[in-house]
Amino acid sequence: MIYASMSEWFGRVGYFGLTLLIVTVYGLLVGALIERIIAKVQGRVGIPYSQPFINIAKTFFKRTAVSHGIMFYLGPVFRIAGGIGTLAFIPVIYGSEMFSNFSMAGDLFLVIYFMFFGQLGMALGAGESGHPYSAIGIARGLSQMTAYEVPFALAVISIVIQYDTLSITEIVAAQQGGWQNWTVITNWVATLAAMLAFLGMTGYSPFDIFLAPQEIPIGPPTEFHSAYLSFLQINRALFGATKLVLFMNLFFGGATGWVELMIKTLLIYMVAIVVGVAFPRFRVDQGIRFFFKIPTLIGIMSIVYVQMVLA
Amino acid sequence: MSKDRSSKNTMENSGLSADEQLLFCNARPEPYKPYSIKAVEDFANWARANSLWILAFGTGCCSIELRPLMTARFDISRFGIAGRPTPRQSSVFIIGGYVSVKTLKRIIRSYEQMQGPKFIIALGSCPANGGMYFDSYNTINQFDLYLPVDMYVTGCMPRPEALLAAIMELKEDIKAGNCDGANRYVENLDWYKANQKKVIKNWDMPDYNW
Amino acid sequence: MMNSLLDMLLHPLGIYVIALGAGFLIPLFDRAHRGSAVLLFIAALAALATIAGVNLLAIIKGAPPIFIETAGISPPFSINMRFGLFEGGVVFALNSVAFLAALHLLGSLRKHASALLLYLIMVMGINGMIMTRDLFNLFIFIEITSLATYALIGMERTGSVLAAGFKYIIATSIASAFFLLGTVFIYYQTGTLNIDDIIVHSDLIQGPIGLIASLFLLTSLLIELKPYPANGWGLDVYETAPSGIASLISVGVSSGVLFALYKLLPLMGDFLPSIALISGVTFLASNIIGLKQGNARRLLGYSSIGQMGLLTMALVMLQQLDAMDMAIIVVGGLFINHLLAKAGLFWLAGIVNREQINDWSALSQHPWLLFLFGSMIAALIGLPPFPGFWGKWELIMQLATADYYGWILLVLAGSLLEAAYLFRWFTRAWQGDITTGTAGLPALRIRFWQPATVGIAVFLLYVMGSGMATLMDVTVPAFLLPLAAGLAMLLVDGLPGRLKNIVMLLIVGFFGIGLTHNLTGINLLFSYLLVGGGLLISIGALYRKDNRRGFYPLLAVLLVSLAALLRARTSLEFFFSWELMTLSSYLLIAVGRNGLKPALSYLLFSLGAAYFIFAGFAVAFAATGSLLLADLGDAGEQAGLVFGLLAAGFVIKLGGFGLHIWLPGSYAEADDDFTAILSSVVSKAGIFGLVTIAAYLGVQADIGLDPAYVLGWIGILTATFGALMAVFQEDIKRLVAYSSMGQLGYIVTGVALMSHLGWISALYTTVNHFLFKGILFLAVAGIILRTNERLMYKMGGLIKNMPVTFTFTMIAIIAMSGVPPLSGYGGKWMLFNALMDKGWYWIAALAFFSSAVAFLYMFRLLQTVFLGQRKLEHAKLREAPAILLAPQVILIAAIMVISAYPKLLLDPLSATIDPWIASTLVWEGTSLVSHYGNWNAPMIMAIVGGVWMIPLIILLLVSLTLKIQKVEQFNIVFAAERPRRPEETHFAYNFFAHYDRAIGFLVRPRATAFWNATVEWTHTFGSSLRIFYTGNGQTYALFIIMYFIGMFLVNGGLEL
Amino acid sequence: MNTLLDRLATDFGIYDISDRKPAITTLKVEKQQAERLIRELRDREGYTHLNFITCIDYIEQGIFTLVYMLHNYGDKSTLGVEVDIDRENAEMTSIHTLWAQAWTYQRELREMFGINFPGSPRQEEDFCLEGWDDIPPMRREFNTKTYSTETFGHREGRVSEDPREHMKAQLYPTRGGDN
Repeated sequence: MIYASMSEWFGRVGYFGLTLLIVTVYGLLVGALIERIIAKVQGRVGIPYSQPFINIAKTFFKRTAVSHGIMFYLGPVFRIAGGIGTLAFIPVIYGSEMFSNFSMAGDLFLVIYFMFFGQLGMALGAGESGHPYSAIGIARGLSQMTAYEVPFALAVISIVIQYDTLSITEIVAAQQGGWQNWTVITNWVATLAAMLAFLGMTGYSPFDIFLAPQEIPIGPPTEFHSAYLSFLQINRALFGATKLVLFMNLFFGGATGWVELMIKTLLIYMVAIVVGVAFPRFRVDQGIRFFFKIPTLIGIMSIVYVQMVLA
Repeated sequence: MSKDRSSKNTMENSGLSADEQLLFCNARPEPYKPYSIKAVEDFANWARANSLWILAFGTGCCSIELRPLMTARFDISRFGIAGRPTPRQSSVFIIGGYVSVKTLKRIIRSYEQMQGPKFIIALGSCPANGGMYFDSYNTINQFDLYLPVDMYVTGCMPRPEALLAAIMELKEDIKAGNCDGANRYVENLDWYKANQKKVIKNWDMPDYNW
Repeated sequence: MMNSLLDMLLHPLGIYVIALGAGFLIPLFDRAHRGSAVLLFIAALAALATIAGVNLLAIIKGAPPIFIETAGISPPFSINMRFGLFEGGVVFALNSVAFLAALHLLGSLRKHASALLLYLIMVMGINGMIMTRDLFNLFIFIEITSLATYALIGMERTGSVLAAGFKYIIATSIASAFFLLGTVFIYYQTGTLNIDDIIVHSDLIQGPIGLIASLFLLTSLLIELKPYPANGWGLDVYETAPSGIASLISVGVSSGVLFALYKLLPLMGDFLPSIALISGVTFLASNIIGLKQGNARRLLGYSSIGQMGLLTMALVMLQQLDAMDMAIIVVGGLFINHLLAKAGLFWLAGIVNREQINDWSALSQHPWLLFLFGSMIAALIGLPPFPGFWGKWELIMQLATADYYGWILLVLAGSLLEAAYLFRWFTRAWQGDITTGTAGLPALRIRFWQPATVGIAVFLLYVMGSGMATLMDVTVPAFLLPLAAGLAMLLVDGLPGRLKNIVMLLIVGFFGIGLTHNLTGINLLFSYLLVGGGLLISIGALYRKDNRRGFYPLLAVLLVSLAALLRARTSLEFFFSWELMTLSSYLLIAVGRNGLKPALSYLLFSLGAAYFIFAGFAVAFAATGSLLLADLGDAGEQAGLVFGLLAAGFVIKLGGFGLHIWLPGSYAEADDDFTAILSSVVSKAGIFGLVTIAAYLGVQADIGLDPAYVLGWIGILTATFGALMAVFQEDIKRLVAYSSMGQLGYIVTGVALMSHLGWISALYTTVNHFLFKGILFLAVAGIILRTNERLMYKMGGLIKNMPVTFTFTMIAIIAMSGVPPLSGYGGKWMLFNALMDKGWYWIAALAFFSSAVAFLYMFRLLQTVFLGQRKLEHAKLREAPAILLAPQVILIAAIMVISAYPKLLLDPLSATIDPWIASTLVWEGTSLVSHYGNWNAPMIMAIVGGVWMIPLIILLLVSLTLKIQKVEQFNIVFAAERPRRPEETHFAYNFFAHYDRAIGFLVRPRATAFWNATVEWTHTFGSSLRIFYTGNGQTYALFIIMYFIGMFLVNGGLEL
Repeated sequence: MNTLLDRLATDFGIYDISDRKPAITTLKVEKQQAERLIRELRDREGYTHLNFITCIDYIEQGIFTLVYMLHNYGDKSTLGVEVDIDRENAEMTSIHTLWAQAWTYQRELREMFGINFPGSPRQEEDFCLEGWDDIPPMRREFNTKTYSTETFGHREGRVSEDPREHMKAQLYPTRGGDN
């Protein structure tokens, strides 16, 4: 689909801005909600819902900053551009031209590869800070990434075979008509593999060693502060929510409205949270080995499943 | 890089060897001004007050009193307070009790690496007047000679409630725009540095740890 | 009167007259004056060569063969001879070599007048063996030669020489006795001794007596040719005899015997298979044993025996296949090759005069001798342009037409083994005294005429080889152009390095464009990559200020041979250029700092690859009867085999999974700028080959999917393991080398897909790989130039010094990684779509995984070199030189353009492929649509640019209100401590230790271990084959007798 | 144990043997014999574990008493080997060759008491104190109060109370000053 006129482009950009705002705010609120839920479990009150916003404002309003160099300066820019861009390539609300963003530019494959954009840029920025812990954190994070990519890739291949398309919109379209059409029902094996990969992707315990706050003070962003940090905070919410939207689209039937989206993504998120609070942390090589065992096996089975059972 | 290394806006860094001079920034810090628009500054102060990130650096035995604050009984997080493992991202430094000379050096380094506005709460008697270590050969007696303190909490040790009360008071101060310890430090940097160097004999770090 | 006298003298008979006459006169002259005797000796030898030459010329011009019957009496009482084309050629060559050998030997020969005499007699004997048509005369000449040789060997009266000579005379006496017995029996049955008559009446040779007679003759001649295992005596002679004599035994006596065998072959119809087998086994066994040999002369001995085995085998095979018309190329080529190269090597051995091959490092001081040495070794292996190349080519083709695949295997395996030890020897010589303490040995004493004789031999090799090209179906000027370019560059080798580079660029540009300007399709595409790309990257080499002797000629040969490769129409032309490329790139790697050892493994694997290709072409020739590449598709049933063999060759060349062990070392140790060429240009030749055969074979012949599927797996495993191994490298060049391997893996998989999209992805990735790998290696060259380091953990923080290099590297790495919006994404997207289209899901999953793993090493490269902590000693480094950055700028611009408008590249690529596979590309505006999804590159570029700019602008605005202090490298949060040294603070060594702990077991160097084991095993096998060489004369005699008995039993003795 | 002590008394001339606690015995030995004795105890008698090395300043007698606390895992007994060394020219044989970790203790003793252990690794480096430029702080002639006041200053308004009196007044305000 080609946009003939500039005004159409501007319209699209405007709607995307709206999407961006909603998703970011939603991401921040979900973050707070999760914090509060965890706090309740621990018998505490927990942070106010406004806390993530205040935190961002606070870091944004810091009056001093240091810079380690141009890549350090650009790192957070890359990072948030990665988040925004990923969202831009995902249709958020099914059936809504307004909120399908720029998904016509590419397909699922584009989204998966573009996720690396921000990570790579951030890694370079953190690298230039010269802090060894940044490098260690990135080395761990990247290694873990290669591991959870395997079950995820297998699951994606499985659903691509299943729906015979890479277009996210079409994948969502194929899941319409009731919950029995969702991938989680029709191809539960792939969903299982992908959800295990999702645990690694979110960076919650047990796969949070690359951010280990005690050992390598929060890893890659250890040197980032002030306005840089506010970018990273926004991105964390935005990118997290974007990943949830992607998973919702691929495995849980997408959403036809914002409310549906919020409920579904929250539930998906809860998977990672529940696992996170229940399990201690893996060492990074244990984490890698974990993904290469059961989740990969499930991923392989999902392709076999889709070929044998669904074909 | 080397051309601008000795002007009046620079520090001498005499504690460093010639090789090391190039490895550390030698700029002299400058005080920051509040935002010119009062509403913005007020909002910023409100945000700062409601999002106090404490540097996770327990400098002495009173740091043990920080832990209960995280628990269900006190739950400090409801006031927007969180721990932060890196000084770059923290805004509050809680001096947890006695400060030995060796620790003081690290405290100074960490404090200078925090980004302003930043605040110090001195916990317990020792930072105030030496406390029970008043006659020790390696424990300082008056912490505010070396770094600007925004709030003292006395006691040996103070209860968590006392610390909590101090934090709440600090919040009020910040909101009122009264906490400018970081600027005071920068404005009187030479005096502070002289005091610091008097007790820290092997000053082998830059004069200002950016 | 004068004319007739001259005619008389120039008659072939003059050879004997002059030899005998001079033989009588030499002692007389010697009495008077030693010098005059020597002069006479030299003159006589020159005359022999001249006579042979004049008569040969006459015959080539069309004169009839000359028959001689001396004294008008019929044999056996007279000498009955024939001087035809073959005889003439061999005699001329032999006499010439004898003349040169005499010059070479003059120093030792002149000590004894008798030696001069004996030498002449020996030469005459060999002449006789070749020309005579009479069985008994043949016996006489063999005896004369043997005795003269024995006496000559004994000239040096050291114990070992005398022992060797004694063993020699025992062996040859037994052989002669056999021959005489055979002659007697033959005469008994046929009543004639004239070989022609015997052949006419060969039906009379029958029954047990006939069998025994033939066997006696055959065994005698074979023994003289020193077959394995009854050849220990021959080796002792080679090892101990003076080098000139040894050279004559190796090439002269053996050739004479070979020719005798050739004459008798018509009688041996029944024994052809066993002769072939014996000579084949001799060839293989000698080369295997040669692997373990440390003594230079003995090594040459093994090589001699092996070559003679090959020659005999070739001769017999042609006879068996009724293809004697090819003998001029096959046997002639191999013979001339062996004659000149082996003689030259023996002479060289005489010059060097060092027993152990390790001590040949003395040669490293003499580049010209080294050049001669290398040329002769290349000739022996059968590399172009030497005569052996053509001979071997034709031999293999002939073998293939007869479906003798086992023999092809034997010849190629033997050649590879021979290459192994000969080039190892060459490597030792080149290496200089790194390995052994040659300091204790005196410097070489070289008399000027000695290298001159070797030089003449080498010169003749080049001339004959190039000349032979005219006999073959080759567009001569085009394919000799690389050599011409090399020669031209060699002439200006004295100029300053940079000037030479410019000259080379001009020459290569001129030749390259001349060769490639009228190409079309895939060839045209690759001409841009190989020639254009090669020139572009070579610009980078301008950064080197030193003279770099020999580098530019070789580079010119390499680049022009790449252009010639593209132009090849026939498999012969292709293979010729391919081998030339292999040889020149080997030498270019070898001139690198520590390049010799990896270059050797590069060469061996490349030769292995070349032999696979060779075999593939041979099978194709057999199947189609045509050498044209375009006819490959007609291979029919054999298409699968042809495809498999050729693909195997190309995959080895690309560093395919399991066969990659040559790759990292070669890439790492070659000169830094050459590595860029090697990776981004030369490796494309392999892809070109793969695409070409896939086009001709895969599509035309529509071979089954299975070989392609296997290829697809090999490709993706290469990609995966290349990436995994790159992750664990500390050496920056090795890292990039393994990364090359990984990226080429995707291309192989893309080609293997045999679909339009797959090929597009392969070609697109090829272009992309050229772009980013060119940048990467040039950037690495700049880094190494500045830091003088290759280990990444010894660098760090270089972004401050080399921001431009960093930016280029980063862009190259993003383009490589496949992260949108840069060009790599397109390749990955197309590959993935094509894989899904084809249903290769597992390969797709692995592709996913390997591209994720690639992130690890890519990040590591940037992090440990450019980011992190800068070392103190690097504080004052400057940016890489502009001349090194210039080509990178062009490549970066190309990446950017392709990233934003891939259609610019994809349309021509698609047009290239369309003739083979119908296009499946669907464009919707700027969006490329596949069955599964779409890819709108300009739009992605725009969106990414947009979402990148907006936060940047916000951050810039925020920066206005913030005081941002630029800090130095130690201003980091370091757990409240201050960093002490950059080395302690830079996290770089063993960067992925945890990854290693998790899955490192996958990349333990299994392949290297396997190949090491193979080498070890072969060596062990080689030593076990030496069990027969006891050094005991009696034992050797026993072997010879047993050999005969064995022959007898095998060839029908049991049925009697 | 007693036979051991008897043997040691004859071989090394140990004296002043006393049982401090049921399983802790201390004994004194001359400086020259100390290293041999400790080696003997480690290699022959099973005292394979070095608990710590410490020092007591007997300024009045002009000596430092070094205490090497050794432990025997076999019979769970602990032996304190005490060595008197001259205070003015404080020097002792290093035992880092017997236990690698001993050099850490020796560094500490060097820093805190100024005792020299020739050959012990990293003796010259700062251990706990960084840049200490006064007499070693654990020597009893070092007046820590003076030093503290001079160096770290004194906060005005500080009142020191006798804890016993103060607490008494706090807890039992009605009783007054008497017991």
